Amino acid sequence: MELGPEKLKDMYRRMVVIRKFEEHIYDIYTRGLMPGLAHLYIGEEAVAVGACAALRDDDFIASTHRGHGHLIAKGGRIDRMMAEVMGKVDGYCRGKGGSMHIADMSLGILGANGIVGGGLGIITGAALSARMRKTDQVALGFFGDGALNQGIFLETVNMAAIWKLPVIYLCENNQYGEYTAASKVTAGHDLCARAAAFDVPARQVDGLDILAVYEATQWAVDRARSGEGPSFLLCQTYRYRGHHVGDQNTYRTKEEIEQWMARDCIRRLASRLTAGGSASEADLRAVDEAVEAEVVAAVDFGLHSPMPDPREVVEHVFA
Amino acid sequence: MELGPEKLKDMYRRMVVIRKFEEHIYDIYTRGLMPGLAHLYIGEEAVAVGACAALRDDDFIASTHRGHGHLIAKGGRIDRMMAEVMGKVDGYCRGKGGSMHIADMSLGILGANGIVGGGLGIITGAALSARMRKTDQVALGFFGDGALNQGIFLETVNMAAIWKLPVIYLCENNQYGEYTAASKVTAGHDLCARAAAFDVPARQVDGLDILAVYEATQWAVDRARSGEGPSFLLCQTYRYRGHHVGDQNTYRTKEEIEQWMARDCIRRLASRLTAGGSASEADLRAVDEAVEAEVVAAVDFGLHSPMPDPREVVEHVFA
Amino acid sequence: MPRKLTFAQAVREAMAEEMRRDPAVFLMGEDVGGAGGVFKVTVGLLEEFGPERVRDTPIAEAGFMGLAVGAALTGMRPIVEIMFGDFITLAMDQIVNQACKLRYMSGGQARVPLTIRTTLGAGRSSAAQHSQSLHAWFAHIPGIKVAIPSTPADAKGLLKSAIRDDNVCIVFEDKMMYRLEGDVPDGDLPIPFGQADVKRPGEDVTLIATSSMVHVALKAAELLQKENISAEVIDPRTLVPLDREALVQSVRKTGRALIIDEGHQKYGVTAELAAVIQEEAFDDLDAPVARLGAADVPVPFSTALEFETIPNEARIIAAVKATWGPDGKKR
Amino acid sequence: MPRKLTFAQAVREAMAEEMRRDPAVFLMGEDVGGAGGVFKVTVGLLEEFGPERVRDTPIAEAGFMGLAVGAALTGMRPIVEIMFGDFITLAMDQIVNQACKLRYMSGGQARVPLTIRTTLGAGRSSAAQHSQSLHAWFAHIPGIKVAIPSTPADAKGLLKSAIRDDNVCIVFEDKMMYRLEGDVPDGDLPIPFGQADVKRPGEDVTLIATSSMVHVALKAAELLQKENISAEVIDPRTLVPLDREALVQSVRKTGRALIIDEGHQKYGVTAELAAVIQEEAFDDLDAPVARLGAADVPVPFSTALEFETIPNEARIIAAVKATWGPDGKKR
Ligand SMILES: Cc1ncc(C[n+]2csc(CCOP(=O)(O)OP(=O)(O)O)c2C)c(N)n1
Ligand SMILES: Cc1ncc(C[n+]2csc(CCOP(=O)(O)OP(=O)(O)O)c2C)c(N)n1
Ligand SMILES: [Mg+2]
Ligand SMILES: [Mg+2]
Repeated sequence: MELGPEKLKDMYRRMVVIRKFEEHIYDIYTRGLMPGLAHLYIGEEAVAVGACAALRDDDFIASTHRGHGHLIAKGGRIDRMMAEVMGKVDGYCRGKGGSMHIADMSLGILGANGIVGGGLGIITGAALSARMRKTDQVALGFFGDGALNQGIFLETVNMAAIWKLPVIYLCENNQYGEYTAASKVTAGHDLCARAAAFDVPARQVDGLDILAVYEATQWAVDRARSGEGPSFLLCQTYRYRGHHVGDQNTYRTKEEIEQWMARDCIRRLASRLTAGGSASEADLRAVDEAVEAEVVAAVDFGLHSPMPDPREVVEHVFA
Repeated sequence: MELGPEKLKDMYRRMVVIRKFEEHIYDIYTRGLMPGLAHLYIGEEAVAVGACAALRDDDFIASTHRGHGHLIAKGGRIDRMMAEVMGKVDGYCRGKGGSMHIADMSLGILGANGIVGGGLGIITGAALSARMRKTDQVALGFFGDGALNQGIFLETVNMAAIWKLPVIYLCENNQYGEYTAASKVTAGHDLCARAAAFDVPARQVDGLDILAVYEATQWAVDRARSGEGPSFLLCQTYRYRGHHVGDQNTYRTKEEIEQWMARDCIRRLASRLTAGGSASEADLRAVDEAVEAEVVAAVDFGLHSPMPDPREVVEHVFA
Repeated sequence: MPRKLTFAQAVREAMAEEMRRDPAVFLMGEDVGGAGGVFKVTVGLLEEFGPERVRDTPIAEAGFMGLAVGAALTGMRPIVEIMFGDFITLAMDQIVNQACKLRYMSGGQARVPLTIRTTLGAGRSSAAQHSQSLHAWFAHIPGIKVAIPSTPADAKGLLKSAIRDDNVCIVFEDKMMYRLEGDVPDGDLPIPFGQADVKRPGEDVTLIATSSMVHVALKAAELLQKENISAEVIDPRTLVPLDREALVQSVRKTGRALIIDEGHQKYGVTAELAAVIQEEAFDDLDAPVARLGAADVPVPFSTALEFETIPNEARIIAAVKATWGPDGKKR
Repeated sequence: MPRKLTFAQAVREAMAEEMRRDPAVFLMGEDVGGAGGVFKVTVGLLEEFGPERVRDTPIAEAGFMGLAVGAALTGMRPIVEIMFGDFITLAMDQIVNQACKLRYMSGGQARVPLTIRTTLGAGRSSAAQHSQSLHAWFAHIPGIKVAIPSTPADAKGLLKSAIRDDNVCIVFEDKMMYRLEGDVPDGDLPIPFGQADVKRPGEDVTLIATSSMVHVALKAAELLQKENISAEVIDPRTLVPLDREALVQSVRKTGRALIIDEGHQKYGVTAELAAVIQEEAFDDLDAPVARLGAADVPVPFSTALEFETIPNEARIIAAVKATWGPDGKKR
């Protein structure tokens, strides 16, 4: 599917929502308004938005501890996300989940996840379910380079392959797992080979190029929807910030960070939009400002939402 | 290393010990003299013996639920093995382990294992230990095609690769995991790719050809001993009998079984020995007879060994 | 009209009936299809329901449990068989961190109608990695219901309830009981979780027993009767939810209790039941609550050793008598 | 001369001293090297001992636990760090089926000198997958010793014993205590497993508390003192082996006991300790043994909810008073 200018502008907008959402997370976190851990997605926006642009509303995603971007890309409401990360009752999970567990079952968002690789079983099972329920839904699992070293990757990809399940494994290789370089703990010069070994078609993608991500995902979605089975996408990307807010970032050089930032995925799409005449600088500035207002309103929504009633602690253990 | 006629005859002898040991296991099992489960190795002898022929006494192996062959190949005493499978006090484990848990730490036999894939961590750790203790010991792990689908395979091979550990992963592809054909549950047209994805050199081997197994293992041992890291061997083989004694074998055709049996690994080495003039038919018959007597003696040893004192039940929980 | 069924047949009937009733129900596990399961529990299901709904998996316990969680989240009602209870150690993250917590973490959005069937129990000379009874672990974790049936009828009724439940349920089947026969009532009769069952009424002492230990307790009760000790045998049937009231009431009546379970004794099921009873029936207790779990050793292979680890009639009788003290008097 | 150390420093000192003493001791885990651990417990060890002995692993809990088992079997003495206790669910097969059973299954041939360090405890708004206290699971399994220190001194002494032990030992560190300061004696002083410690003597009631709950119990004891209730606070320090005698003796003296532990209450540590005490001190008990575990719900994220799940001073005081009955009299 060709992307028209409206779709491209919408994709630009979503990336900006993620970026600004995360900047505000940083802000509220450092101001002590958000407890727990905050894993920022800043720098990786093109992956989530490019991938979700190829999905339908009724398709499924599974996300990670670094999940805000995926959720927003799939249509999550940022006000309820903000309330959730603050532990408020209007949050997606009534304050029970926090940043690492936001889900919106109505949007096919099967949850962020606190376990590295924790989404792989879930998303493969959702694909199995789509098949058994005879829908043409597709399931896309986001996971990091770190999860490539968890055994569950082998087990789920193997089952997806033998059963030709409509699932897309999207690895966000942001080059680090916590404070350790992926290259230090991840064997093999070609990580796509880890999927190809199961005869699962695999593509490496420039994760800073949202159109490349979109096209690769569209290819994988087409395969899945038409019954051809699973695919694997290895998106090369980078997180600008630390592993979580508070990380001192001592394991990376300033130069390395700057090199990646120089290729910023949002600016890249902006240039394309302006160069191609789809939008003017002013148009984009207007988008940025509108988004900023929206995110500020979301923060406000969160701040004003009440805490859950302590008696809710015993609710929702069982259905 | 070239194999001289004496070594070849010793390898022949060991294969025969395994074959006859297992036939007697079948016999004592069906006569009710051995409780629990008996997983016979008959048909696969060339793999264990060929591989262990390339190992030193102080090298390590880890084995599986189908472990008798590996243990005998590495030098295990068949009398103590027989006593063990009967639950007797002179068994390797004083009757505590049984067929699935025989170990001889003094021979570097780190144990059979009741968990599919259970030996993979152990053997990789033994390789790590060899490295850290600055010995040149090598560690070889046997495992089935079924274990290829367990996540622990990915995790351990990855670590062996990044740390260049002296370990050999030897997969015995006997075409089935219990009653299910490997081809039905194992994705990928080339299973060697599962190791190659980690840049671990991999070779497919005719597991019925003991010399091929020996040579491939020697190649892997040389790599390991000289610090070049792990290797993967995929040995194609076949178990003649059911998954365990009592299995009705309904999931395989008679033709398939006969085709594999026609290429019997013991007869193959026998022909080579006689054709090459290293041994006469009579020599081999003498070996067979001597082995038969030895195995009968082992059965006797087991039968005459006493049961452990019930008070031993609380011993050996802790050192 | 009750029919005589084996435990295995009863379990199979429960699955077959639920699969007929609801197309969302399906079964997955190792060799559950063509082979009918290593314990022959699932024989015939593949033929009736086909390979999509009776799914042979690779040997990948974590992986297929994970798939089941995802399928349950999205409209299916999987039954997962873990062949030997020992292998569930490979799927603990999927069960405990994912399945049991998703509903709570999502603030009630998620529903995980997942049923896990697995085995417990020693006695088959299967040694330490094929004989464990790990049910206490699951009873400890919020978000999962735990059934531990002792008869074919209970096995069928409880499994039907589990499959219909919108929550994660685990059912432990003692592999030594699969051939045990018992009356199973006709008809669609799920047994609600949280209802203990008095398997034998009595007056002098309460034997609370689970799974196959119920039968050992019943035999011990008969022997005790010969010595004029009348033992009531109660089977909680589910550990979560636990029918505290039924257990406590019985002990209030008898004044004495012995708990028998095949999990290891220390930090196991017997501890919780003993703690509950002494909490709630303290004033009526004539002796401390006694307990008998499996020995705190790995299960040994040799028949000379294995049975030393499992509670038996003699030990039950001795433990009951000990509640009267050495002189046979009230302590 | 005792020095003031934080809990984290004490743990680090124990590892550093043992690594200096014995070249077979080494540490592996995620980010334990360059980063010094996510809780900064291992800072400086990489610099002193190098990357072979302070080994950053891939994110592969089952895998590196498996490697540690193999290394322990063949002459090394690994210390494995599992960052959050919740992640140990991924390594249960390696620990429970392999490490804990190899010695027994091999009839005493194998030796597995493996030390596992991991965390427990809620209170950091880390939600349900980063807050569990799963120590009861391990205490249930034969073949593993379980320590659960409450002070920097105990943490150091117990960890040193664990590392020197020829068996599998697991040490649970409450992540909320890493910055807690306390006196730690100089010198090489391993604390033997199986010795409870009276953290505060008292006469009227025994509070048995574990890990960080010891400090909550001590605060509650102070408040109770103001109401003229003298509480003895005992810390078992190790769950396996358990110093039954020390616990029972205290309760014999006071006649009342409350167990406090941060694992879930049902089928947890409090159950075993309550069962043991009522078994052995039955005749001296003036009230049922009371217990206070974490609420039987997954740990929620919101600060408005999370602290509702953890035992606190007010609940301890209420539970203690309840042992006297509503009228303040002996029940
Ligand atoms: C099973 C498990 N082990 C360890 C952790 C701790 N942890 C949280 S994030 C993380 C790194 C993950 O790296 P990656 O998968 O590359 O994702 P990224 O953070 O880079 O997005 C680790 C080790 C965890 N959450 N789960
Ligand atoms: C973790 C685990 N899952 C399941 C089993 C049950 N089981 C025992 S042997 C076996 C098949 C193993 O197949 P393979 O690895 O190919 O070895 P083979 O029996 O063919 O030698 C299975 C599923 C087990 N022992 N461990
Ligand atoms: Mg990463
Ligand atoms: Mg096989």
